Amino acid sequence: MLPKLFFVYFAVMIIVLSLLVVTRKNLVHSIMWMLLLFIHIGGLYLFLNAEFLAAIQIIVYAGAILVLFLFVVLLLNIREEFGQRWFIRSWQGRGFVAAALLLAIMLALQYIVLAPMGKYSIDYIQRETHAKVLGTVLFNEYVFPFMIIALVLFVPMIAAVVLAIKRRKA
Amino acid sequence: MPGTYIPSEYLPILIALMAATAIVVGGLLFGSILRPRRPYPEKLLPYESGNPPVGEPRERFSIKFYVIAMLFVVFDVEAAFLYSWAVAYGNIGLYGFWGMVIFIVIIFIGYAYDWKIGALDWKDANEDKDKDKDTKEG
Amino acid sequence: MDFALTLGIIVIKIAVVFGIVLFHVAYATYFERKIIGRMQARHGPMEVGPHGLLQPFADIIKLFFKEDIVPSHADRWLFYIAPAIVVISSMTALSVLPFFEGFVIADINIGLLFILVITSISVYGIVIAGWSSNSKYSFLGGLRSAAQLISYEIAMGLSLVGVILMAGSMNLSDIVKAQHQYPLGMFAFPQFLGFFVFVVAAFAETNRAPFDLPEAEQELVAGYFTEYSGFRFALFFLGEYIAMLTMSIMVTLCFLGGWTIPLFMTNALPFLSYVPGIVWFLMKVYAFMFLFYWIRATLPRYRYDQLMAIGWKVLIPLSFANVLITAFIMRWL
Amino acid sequence: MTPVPLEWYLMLGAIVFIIGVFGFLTRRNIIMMLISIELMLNGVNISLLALSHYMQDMRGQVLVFFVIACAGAAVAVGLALMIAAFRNKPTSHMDEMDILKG
Amino acid sequence: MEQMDIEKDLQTKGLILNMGPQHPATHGVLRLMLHLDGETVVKCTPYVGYLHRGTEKLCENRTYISALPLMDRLDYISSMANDVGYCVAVERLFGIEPPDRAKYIRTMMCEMTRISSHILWLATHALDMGAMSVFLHSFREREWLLDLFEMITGARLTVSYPRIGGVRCDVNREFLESLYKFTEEFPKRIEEYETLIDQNRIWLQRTKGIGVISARDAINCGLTGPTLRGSGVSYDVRKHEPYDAYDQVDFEVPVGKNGDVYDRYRCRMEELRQSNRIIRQCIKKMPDGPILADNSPELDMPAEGHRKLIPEMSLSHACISLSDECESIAPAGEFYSAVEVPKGELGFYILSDGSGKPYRMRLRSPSFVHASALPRLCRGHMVADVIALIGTIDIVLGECDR
Amino acid sequence: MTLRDAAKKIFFLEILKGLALTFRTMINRPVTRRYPKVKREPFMGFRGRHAFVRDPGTGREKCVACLKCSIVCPSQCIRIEYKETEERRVLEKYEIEALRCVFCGYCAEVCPVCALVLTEVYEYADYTREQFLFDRERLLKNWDDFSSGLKTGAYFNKFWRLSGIDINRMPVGKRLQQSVQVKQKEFLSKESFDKGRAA
Amino acid sequence: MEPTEIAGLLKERFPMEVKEVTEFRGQVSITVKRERIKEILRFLHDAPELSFDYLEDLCGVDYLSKKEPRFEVVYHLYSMEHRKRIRIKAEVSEDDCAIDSVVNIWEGADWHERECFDMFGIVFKGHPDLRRILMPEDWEGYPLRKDYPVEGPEEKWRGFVEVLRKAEDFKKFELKG
Repeated sequence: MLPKLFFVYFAVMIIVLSLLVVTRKNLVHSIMWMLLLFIHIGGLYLFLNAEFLAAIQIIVYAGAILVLFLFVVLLLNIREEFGQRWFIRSWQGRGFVAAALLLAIMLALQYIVLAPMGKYSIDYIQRETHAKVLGTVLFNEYVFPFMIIALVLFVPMIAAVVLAIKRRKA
Repeated sequence: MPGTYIPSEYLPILIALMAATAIVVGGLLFGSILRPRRPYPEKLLPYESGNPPVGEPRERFSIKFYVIAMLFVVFDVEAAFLYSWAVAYGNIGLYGFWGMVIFIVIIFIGYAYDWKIGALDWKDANEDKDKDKDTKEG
Repeated sequence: MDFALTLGIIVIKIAVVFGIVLFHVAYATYFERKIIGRMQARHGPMEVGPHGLLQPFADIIKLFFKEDIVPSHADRWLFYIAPAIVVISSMTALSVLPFFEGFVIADINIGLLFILVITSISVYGIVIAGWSSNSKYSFLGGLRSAAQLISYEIAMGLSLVGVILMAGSMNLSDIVKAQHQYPLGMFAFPQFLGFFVFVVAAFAETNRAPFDLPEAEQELVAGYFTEYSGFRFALFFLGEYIAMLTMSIMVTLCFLGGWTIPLFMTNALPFLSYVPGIVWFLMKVYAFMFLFYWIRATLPRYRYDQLMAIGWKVLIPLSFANVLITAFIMRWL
Repeated sequence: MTPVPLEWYLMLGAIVFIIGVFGFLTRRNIIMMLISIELMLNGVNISLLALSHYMQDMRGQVLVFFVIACAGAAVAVGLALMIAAFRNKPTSHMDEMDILKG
Repeated sequence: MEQMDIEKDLQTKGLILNMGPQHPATHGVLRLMLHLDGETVVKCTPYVGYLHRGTEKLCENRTYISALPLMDRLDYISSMANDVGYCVAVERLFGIEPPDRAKYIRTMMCEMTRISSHILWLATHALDMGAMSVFLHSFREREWLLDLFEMITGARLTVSYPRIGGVRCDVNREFLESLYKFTEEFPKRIEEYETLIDQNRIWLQRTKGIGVISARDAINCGLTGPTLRGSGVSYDVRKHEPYDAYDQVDFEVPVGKNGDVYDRYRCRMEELRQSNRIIRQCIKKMPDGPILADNSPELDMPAEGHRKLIPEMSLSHACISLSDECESIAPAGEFYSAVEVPKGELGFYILSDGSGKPYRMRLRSPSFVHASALPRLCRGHMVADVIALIGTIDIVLGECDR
Repeated sequence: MTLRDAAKKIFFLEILKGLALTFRTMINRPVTRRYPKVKREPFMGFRGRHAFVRDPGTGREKCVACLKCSIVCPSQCIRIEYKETEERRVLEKYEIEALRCVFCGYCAEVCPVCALVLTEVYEYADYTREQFLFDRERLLKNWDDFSSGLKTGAYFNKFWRLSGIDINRMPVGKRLQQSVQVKQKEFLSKESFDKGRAA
Repeated sequence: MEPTEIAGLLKERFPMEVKEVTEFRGQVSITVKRERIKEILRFLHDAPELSFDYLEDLCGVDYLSKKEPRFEVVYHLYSMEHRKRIRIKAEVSEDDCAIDSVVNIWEGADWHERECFDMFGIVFKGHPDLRRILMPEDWEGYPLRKDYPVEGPEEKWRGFVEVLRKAEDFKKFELKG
């Protein structure tokens, strides 16, 4: 019962908060709701026995990416320039598309059948600590993708800085 | 069994969080009973060294802050990898070690580039130069 | 029944820790004023109680009775919650810190990361406080502070990687134990680079001199909390001092051996091992707190660009070097 | 204790994803669109982690880690592009962003 | 062209920040309007006048002596120097030569004022930079000096001590011994201040290369005092147009090289030592004798129409001033006289029409001129440097606004 | 850069020196006074609150209404009304607006009969502006307040008679050694002054 | 070169401009017409044997009913090189109360000229930013003119009235609260 209770709490909060995020007019408010959303998602990760990822979720998502958003909003001082309309004109139609997509996914979910297949049981992860297990897997089996991530991170360091700093030439 | 797991060692944190919230909210409520409330327009004016404020306070600001935040994202992600790497260091083979070294080197190249073009200087020499050029050309 | 007992113990632990910490904060302000006062050939607070010992309570009572002013055109709700974010997050951080052997509210495996989680969240309190006040000084102070915090967060996080490497764990109790087993008893010696970076970053993270730029009163009056008054102002203060305490404890746990003393010292002077761990712990923590005050009384303040330059151009390369050197030595030496 | 079914997690992930899609499709502001993308990624992450947890396999978690890293990079570049565009035309609305045309 | 550039910039991302008059760093009531680009100052406009009291106008309506207490309130932290400057100006106009002892006393007191003013400057300058201990350490010595002032003049700040043609009352041996003790102690204290900031890397980073002004520009802007000498111009009124006993004491005029904040700081620190030296020489060389010139105007010097109020018959003849010929000692003419106050050159341009009051009294206050150089110094620096620059030009708004 | 400089930079020598200084100051005695509790003794002749010297002979003020003080006052804050009788003037009204006063001491200095004095009282804050309009009674009361605090002997104010001036140039009333018989106050001697300062 | 010689040189060079040379206690003042004041000062500044590179002071004087023309602008010049001082007085009449600005020659003249304008109402032609400096921007009258009463104008300045009114408002407010 207890796990379900917690799940329902987190699920409801996550859904409500995500709705708040996409519907707020004030971007700063949106971002603050998003902060709360990320903290809740982190909480949910704890229930999936992924404490390290929960921490990383908050450190990177809430602590870094969201700060970046917040900074850009504050720096550019973006106001919603055009009065009341902060959704596009025909948002109902696109909302319908999204709803249809959701329906499709839900139908598809009915057919999922899965069985535990790995050796990383809860006890094992508890014993070894999640961060260690994840690190071991990551740095023994996925070194190459990891290095590709390095390149992925390399791109914004060059591109974003160049884009942001260099002024438009006459 | 999956799905029944409860991270019980985090329960104290939850309680501490609630206790902290209770302290803050309780303090504020308690204070709201005690404190006076006599606002008038001059008192509510934002501080501007004794002058009525000029212009919009939430003005656009230096792009430097964006660059800092952007670099912060990159380094934070890298730090996240470093933590898991450091914790699992005993179980990691040579591949993992050199992989991380190369990772750091790649990030460092980008970092050195940013340093070189002056993204890390708060007083931006490049920007000024560009400005001069702009005015000359324009 | 078992569950209720556990819960009771947790609640008592939290009550004890929070109570002591709040008391500590009250007296941290007192001792700061007293110590800095003496360093400046002044008396410091003397009037309320003997040697001004009741001064903190007078301050608290005063702040309760102060009017709470919300500037016009401020974003009311954000203005209200900004100090709460700072305080709640910094108080929550206390729950993962072990004070002596076995005494910790929440013994989690990622205790060290949790501290970083907390610091990354408390940035919001500051930047939101600055933005929502609708004042230029607050806005400048908030942005400055946010940029400063995130810059030094990296340095701080990276300087701890060396410790994690040596301890092989992110559990703070385990880190202390690992230090005790280490011949020199403190990671401050082998990790001297990391230690240096962490100390500097700790000063910057807590907005203390010489990095107290966001609240550099000669420039920005009071930085991001210029517009705050009364109890909300007190909350920012509370948050700042708890953060100072947290940082002192982190230094003690990660670099100074926590509640243990180096083995070679107990071997040389056996009676030292009878001193309870909490005494060592508090001695180290308060020595570091004293350093905070001492530095504040002595040094001028950096300029903002210099501060950022130190963070980005000195501390980050240093901490990377520290990580690589540590990893290299651990593997091959 | 009755376990939480995996489907619930997957459903939650799907809903978050769809809310992200909805936001991406309907908001006019570029920053909001980027935020919606983040929402979508989070929805996926929830599903991945849940699957990883239920299947007792670490691959999903490694992937989540990578997704977080990539999300950071993507946002950084996206916002940089927006800032560059903002320089030319101070707006953050998709409708107004027609600089490529001329 | 440049102006247009600023305009263009402001449209995109300018921030106008009011610094002062109610601001911790603007020493009194200076108001600076800063146009910021990020943290960099694009343009800085000072606004003064918040403390304007119309001193020049008031002087025109007071007798020469009654105007003296007004001079105390110009630069209220170095009031002795202002008083001496005023008295020197009036003496030169009247042609009065004060006795030697009075000259030495004045010189000594002026240098005491210079020390107290400079350590106040050091205190606030350091506090502005965040070095708060220097602030209170130097106040310790300042307090000592103010006690000495009080001992002899009866007031700590607004001394009203000099008189036209001398000084108000004599100094006694006790005072001189106390002062000598101070001068023995003081160089050690200077070293203490320097321990805290002089070689400190943060201080060096904050001050070197900030607010550089070349010697030529500094002269052209009319800067004086240590602010000018920091740029390497050796101009000191005490040396070049000596008044009082400055031609009889031995001292050096320290000059800087780069004209930045650090050099001006070094100049002032060196001046502290020189002042200390001058005080010691004064104590040693001080002759005995009268302290007021014989022909100096009485305190109740008449202005028109006032004399007849004094009764001829009364309790005694005590009320009748001895110098009935007061009217004649103010010749018609004009004179510009400058003295070196701690802030720089304080000039008095007095135009006398022969009556008991000055016809026109012009005060050339160094702070006013230095404040006018602020926009030039601030341009292109950061907000934190503006604080350093306000400190380095060492202005007192009482003098600036008059 | 010499080796010495490099060492200085790496080991923060100059900062350590500063830290040593602040630490030294901390363990020394503070130099400040705890003001409202420990009061400071002003020096002789401190120019504080105004008072009329109460003439021990008549029990009244000594003012002869010569108007010199009001003439010489730079801030023109003294107002005097008098009436002429056969042999002398009689003071009707004497007012000092202390809020406008600049405490230059000119009035006490020119007073030919040493009637007016600036006492050494420096704590005269009050709640209303009216309290600072010192009239005759108030001035006499000020003197009583001040002189009751004095210790044995005569009170002598150095601004009543300026040192270094030829005695013949002074008003007759000032040529006499002016002192008022009150309990003599122990003035701060040089030794105690230096002792107080040597911190 | 002695100040009297400088006066002679100036007279030689600008015979029509120099009106009077007086000396009082060793200080020489040269009274000139205002029309070519900028040229005169430029000459004094630039000539190498004079090089009056430092403008010590610039102020106005009002000779109400004592002298015609009514105003004088007084320049005190000092030569850092030769350590000499000279005083130039330019006459300005009341009807056409204007004179050329010398900000181009000495940057330090900027605020002095603004003050002179503020206090006497003398307009400095060519000054980049001629505003009131010590008095409030909307002040009426020129305080240092001799016909301006010491106690100020009858009608109180707007700002002062406003402050008084606000003080009254606050009193009322405190009573209410």
